[in-house]
Amino acid sequence: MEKKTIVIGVIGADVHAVGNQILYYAFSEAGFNVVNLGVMVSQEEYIEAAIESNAEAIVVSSLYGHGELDCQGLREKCDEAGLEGILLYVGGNIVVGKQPFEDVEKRFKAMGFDRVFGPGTAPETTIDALKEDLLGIKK
Amino acid sequence: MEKKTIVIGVIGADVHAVGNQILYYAFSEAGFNVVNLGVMVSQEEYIEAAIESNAEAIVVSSLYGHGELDCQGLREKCDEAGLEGILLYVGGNIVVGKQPFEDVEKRFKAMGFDRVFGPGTAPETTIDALKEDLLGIKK
Amino acid sequence: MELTNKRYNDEEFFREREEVLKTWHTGHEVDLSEAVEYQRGIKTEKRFCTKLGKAIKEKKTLVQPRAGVALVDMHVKLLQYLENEGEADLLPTTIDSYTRLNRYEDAEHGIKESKKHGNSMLNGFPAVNHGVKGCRIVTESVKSPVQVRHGTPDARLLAETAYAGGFTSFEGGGISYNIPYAKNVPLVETIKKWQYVDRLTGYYEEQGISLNREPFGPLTGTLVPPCVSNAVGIIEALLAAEQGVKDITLGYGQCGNLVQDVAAIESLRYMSEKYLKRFGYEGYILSTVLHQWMGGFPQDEAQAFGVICWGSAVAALAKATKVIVKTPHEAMGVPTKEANAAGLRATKQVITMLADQALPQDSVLLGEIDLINRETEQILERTLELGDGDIAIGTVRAFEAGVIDVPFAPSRFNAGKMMPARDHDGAVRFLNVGNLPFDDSIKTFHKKKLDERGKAEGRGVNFQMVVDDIYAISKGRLVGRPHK
Amino acid sequence: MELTNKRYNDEEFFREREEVLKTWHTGHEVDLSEAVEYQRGIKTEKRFCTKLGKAIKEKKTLVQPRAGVALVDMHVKLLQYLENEGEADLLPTTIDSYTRLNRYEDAEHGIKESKKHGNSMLNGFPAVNHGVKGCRIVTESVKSPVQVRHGTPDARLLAETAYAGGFTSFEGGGISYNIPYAKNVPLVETIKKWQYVDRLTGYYEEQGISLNREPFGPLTGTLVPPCVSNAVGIIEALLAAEQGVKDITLGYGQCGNLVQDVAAIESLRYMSEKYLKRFGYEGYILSTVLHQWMGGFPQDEAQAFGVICWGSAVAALAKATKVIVKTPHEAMGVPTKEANAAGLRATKQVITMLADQALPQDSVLLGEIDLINRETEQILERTLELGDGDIAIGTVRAFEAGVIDVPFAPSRFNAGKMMPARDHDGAVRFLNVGNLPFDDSIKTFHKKKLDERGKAEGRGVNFQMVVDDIYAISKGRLVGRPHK
Ligand code: B12
Ligand code: B12
Repeated sequence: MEKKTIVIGVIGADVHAVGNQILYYAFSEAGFNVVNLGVMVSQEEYIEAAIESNAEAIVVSSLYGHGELDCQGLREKCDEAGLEGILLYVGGNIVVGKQPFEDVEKRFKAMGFDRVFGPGTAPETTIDALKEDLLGIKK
Repeated sequence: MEKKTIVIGVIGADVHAVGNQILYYAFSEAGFNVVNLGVMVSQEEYIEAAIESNAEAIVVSSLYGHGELDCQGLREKCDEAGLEGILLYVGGNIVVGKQPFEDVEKRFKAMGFDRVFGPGTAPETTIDALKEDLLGIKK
Repeated sequence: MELTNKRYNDEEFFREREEVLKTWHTGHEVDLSEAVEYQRGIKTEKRFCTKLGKAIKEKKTLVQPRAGVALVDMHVKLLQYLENEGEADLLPTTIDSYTRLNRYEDAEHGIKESKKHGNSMLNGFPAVNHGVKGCRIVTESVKSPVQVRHGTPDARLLAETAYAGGFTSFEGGGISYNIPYAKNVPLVETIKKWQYVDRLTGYYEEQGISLNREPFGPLTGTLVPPCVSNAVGIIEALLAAEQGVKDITLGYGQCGNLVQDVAAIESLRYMSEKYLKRFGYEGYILSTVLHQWMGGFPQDEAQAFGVICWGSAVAALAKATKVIVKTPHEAMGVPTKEANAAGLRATKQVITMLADQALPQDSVLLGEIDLINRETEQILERTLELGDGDIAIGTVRAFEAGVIDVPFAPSRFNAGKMMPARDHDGAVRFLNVGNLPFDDSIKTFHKKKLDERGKAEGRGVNFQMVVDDIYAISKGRLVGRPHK
Repeated sequence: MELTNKRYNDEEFFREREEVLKTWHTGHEVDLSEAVEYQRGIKTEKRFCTKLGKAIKEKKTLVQPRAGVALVDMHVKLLQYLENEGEADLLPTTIDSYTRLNRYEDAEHGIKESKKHGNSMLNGFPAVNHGVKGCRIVTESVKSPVQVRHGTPDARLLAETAYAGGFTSFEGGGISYNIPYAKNVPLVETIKKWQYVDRLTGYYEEQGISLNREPFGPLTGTLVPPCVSNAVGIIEALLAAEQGVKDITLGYGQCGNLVQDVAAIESLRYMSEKYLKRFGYEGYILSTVLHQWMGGFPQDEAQAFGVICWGSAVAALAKATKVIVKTPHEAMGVPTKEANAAGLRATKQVITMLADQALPQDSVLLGEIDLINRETEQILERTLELGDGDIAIGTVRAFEAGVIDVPFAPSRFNAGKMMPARDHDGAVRFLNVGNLPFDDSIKTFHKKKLDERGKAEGRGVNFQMVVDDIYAISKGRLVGRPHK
């Protein structure tokens, strides 16, 4: 398998570090080249890292509830930076409170995310999605 | 306070004895003359006891869920036996399952019960009701 | 009626069988040799004994709900739901109260009413009315072993129907399904009728079909001191063993004090082995079950979860082989399947979180175990004495004399002279030992314990304490403290 | 920046105050002498210190939720609900993440969005933005004491606002609100800023207004070994005491193994007393708090109740002064008020059921206490050594050296060389001690414990174990066993 590069990190003022460390471990084990920006990542940092590393996907985590505020405009900024069409995933606890997932998904898709994942999504699920979207491998 | 006589017991095939023993203790302490028929009491036994003791109220307990089947026709049998107008209370877990109390109350009132009580009613509540209905003492 | 603790005479047994099978029309569906072959066809992983045996080896605690509704299809759906959504390891079929009293006509009426109303008007599954065919539909529709749970003084036809219907475990016993469940039935009668059930179980065992039997541990579920329920459980184990039963689960209803509860299960394990050995029984498998709090529950569902989870923790820390699970609807009525599954999942979470832990065996725990051992032994020895060495006869006389005495029991064959109450730490002690045959050191111990509480609460040691204790859990406490 | 563990110079403090109050426009609402008088007017039963003091005396465990929403009226309703429907003994005001980073502009945006959407778009209450007036509305609307809970590296303005706003307790510390809550903030900076908060608290104390301070015990909430969080708590207690704080609550996040958890609380009580005495502090009141499981929760609400209730049981058996309560929504998001109250009621049920019980003090428990005592002592002694006797300086150097090391911390000022994992019984041990300054006997003990587990699981002792442990509770277990 050719090594695809992805950028991961936890957006905004969010410091939830555990899931991020596990995703780094799991994505690397799964054969991706992972650029891990850790926690408290700004939109600009994701974009810079993606350009620098020639990444094909940005995997945004948001756990602390401000995901909706933090993610606004990321797609537009990517476009402006020349990252048109780059794969954008978001997952974690991306909104405040327990909300029906369909509504949440709709709102984040409208913001330009290609895939949106609910609370507690297993790394395997994300890996399968990445393999499908980046390598065309359907499970 | 003049000593009013009441008949208590657990109806049908019901053997829940604990609440009955407590009610006996509480009603007696509250100054009633209590005829306690214990558990597994048939409609006929209540009526016999009420006639014999000259009781002014029959307090029916049902815990095990068959209350609705067991209580059908008690008012009519009382009337036939010459106990017209005798006070009839029912309480405990009188139907199968957790049901909206208003519906349950309606059904048991339609069967001729003067007062219907939901799960976990405290003895004090019943005592207050008895005092009101038998002695005209309103709290 | 003549009673001894002797294996049923075969001839007598089969003669009686014929009568039993005639007591309701579905009896004719039971064909013993066909039933044995049917049971032989049940896969080993669907048998109670296999699953319990595996759990004992792995020191795991299995979870089992209570559940039963009036109609076969409803009941199947319920069990499947509990298996899939509730992750139940073992399934129940709780029998309705009419069947428990052999009032099959009333049960039939309940079935009709249930069909009419489209929901269950009975508080359980009327297995005899549904007959062998109905039972087989139930047991074949699920992946887990299924047990009949009830409260039936005369359960002979029910047992015949259940075993032929594919159930691999049967709860109850001549004492434990009489004293808490009946008012007017003599003990001598129920012990005899349960010897029949045990003999039937033994018969299957001899054909190579192991069926599990489980005396009902919690009795009235209300402040029952461990030695009392343990003594009853051990007696029923001895009675069952004599009839050839080989797979026995002994039960205990959580009292609420952690150390006492773990001690009670430990003592139950130890004393039952001791007595079975002493009377020469061999080749049996003993398991234990803890019943989550069997007394009055709080009405609030969140609080009920609190009670459920604490019971689960105790079961895990005591390493009981299984735990019988309550639901957040307990105080209100027969639970919905969703509430039942929620109780199971909460329980499973606690059980598996604590799977690798046990209460450390320290001196406080060992002291409590020793106390329960001695109390139980004194009850059992006096019972044997009263029966001139025969435990069946002794039991009848012991109940007459109040040597065994179950608190708050509805039965008039129970003396009702003993009165329990909690001590300052919440352990169930004796406020009044009645005629329980304890030595002075034990009597003094209990008196001291209750005096301590009385002093701490600044009130006398009397029945008001007991009343407060009965309400306590439903009001959010364990010990019923005086109102301020 | 120059750091020592010395009482703030008054002049410096008041000079710094002026700067602090200017960092957001609501700062001008804070008038210290008016605030002191305002605090003096708060009834004693509404003060944290009084209620905690009473609980210590009565050996009771109080329950406290976490809760905070964006707008004042919403937040008042929320707290009133938790007080009435949840029976909370102590109330929180959880601060939103923008405020925690002093991003008051972002918080303002969040307030506007929340007003627009009609529901909270912030994950907490932006106390600084609402200012003293907003805070007073909150603290005056409820009957119970209210505490500010947050995670703010620079909490000076927040503390000023909170105390003037009528809060009687303030969570956090220079280490515990940095290492788990920040990425790029030097420890030397946060310790200094929290000395300010402590000095402010000490100032009130000198005016006769006792305010409670609570270091954040659980840190990252994920497999933090007791000695690590206890050492941090004790250091923050020493730092606070030096600034004149007299009412301190030390915290611990439940790890999951009963004996270890009870031992951790016992050790925390013992060691903190010991060190405070050693450095000559007097007249303080120490209380303890157990946080229910702080790591990943199961999504299912019934299972979440299982986790919540087990945490409650541990708090009660450890006789913690209070317990911080999780909710059945934990894995999903900020809870509704109903879910929050349900968590509280379940907790209260367990706490009051177990109020009269404690884990017996046996050799297993005493051994675990002794282990934690020794580990904590070795960390603290090396820290003092590194600081040439000054705990503040020592702490900065200890973190640099990995002598204190918090697992899974986001901060780059944390070494991250130590790796914890559970042993076979679920106690948190060291898979890799990193640079923690343990003697050989301790190192050998941990290695042995993990080897035991590895052997039982038939696999090597490595990071996969840790990954499995992190997921375990959310998957229904405590120890992350290998998949079959
Ligand atoms: C202990 C108990 C038992 C013990 C009873 C021992 C005994 N012989 O007494 C045992 C284990 C034997 C038992 C058996 C059964 N039980 Co049961 N039992 C309980 C339990 C847990 C507590 C009852 C109790 O003692 N409470 C304490 C006393 C003080 O309270 P109380 O009984 O409610 O009585 C008070 C009030 O209700 C009120 N009250 C009572 N009568 C009246 C009348 C009036 C007019 C008024 C105003 C008030 C009033 O005052 C009393 C004193 O405060 C309840 C559930 C609960 N409440 O938590 C289930 C419960 C009553 N049992 C139930 C059932 C179904 C059964 C069984 C059929 C089998 C089963 N599924 O396990 C059998 C029935 C046997 C039979 N034929 O009756 C159901 C009933 C379901 C329903 N109505 O929908 C309940 C609600 C549990 C449940 N949720 O499934 N049970
Ligand atoms: C541990 C924890 C903390 C620790 C974090 C320590 C640290 N620095 O890492 C501490 C105590 C410091 C903390 C603080 C806070 N927390 Co917190 N925290 C948790 C908790 C309990 C567990 C998180 C965790 O580590 N899980 C284990 C890891 C392995 O799982 P994970 O993080 O969910 O990540 C996995 C998946 O989500 C997924 N995933 C993650 N990202 C992505 C991205 C994609 C594309 C995909 C497909 C999948 C995916 O894969 C990961 C690996 O399996 C959760 C609740 C829960 N989940 O049970 C709350 C939770 C996330 N916290 C919450 C909040 C609000 C906070 C605070 C604001 C304060 C508070 N109320 O206590 C602060 C925020 C501080 C900040 N600025 O970020 C909320 C968020 C609410 C919401 N979204 O509505 C939660 C949900 C709790 C709750 N119900 O209130 N927290």
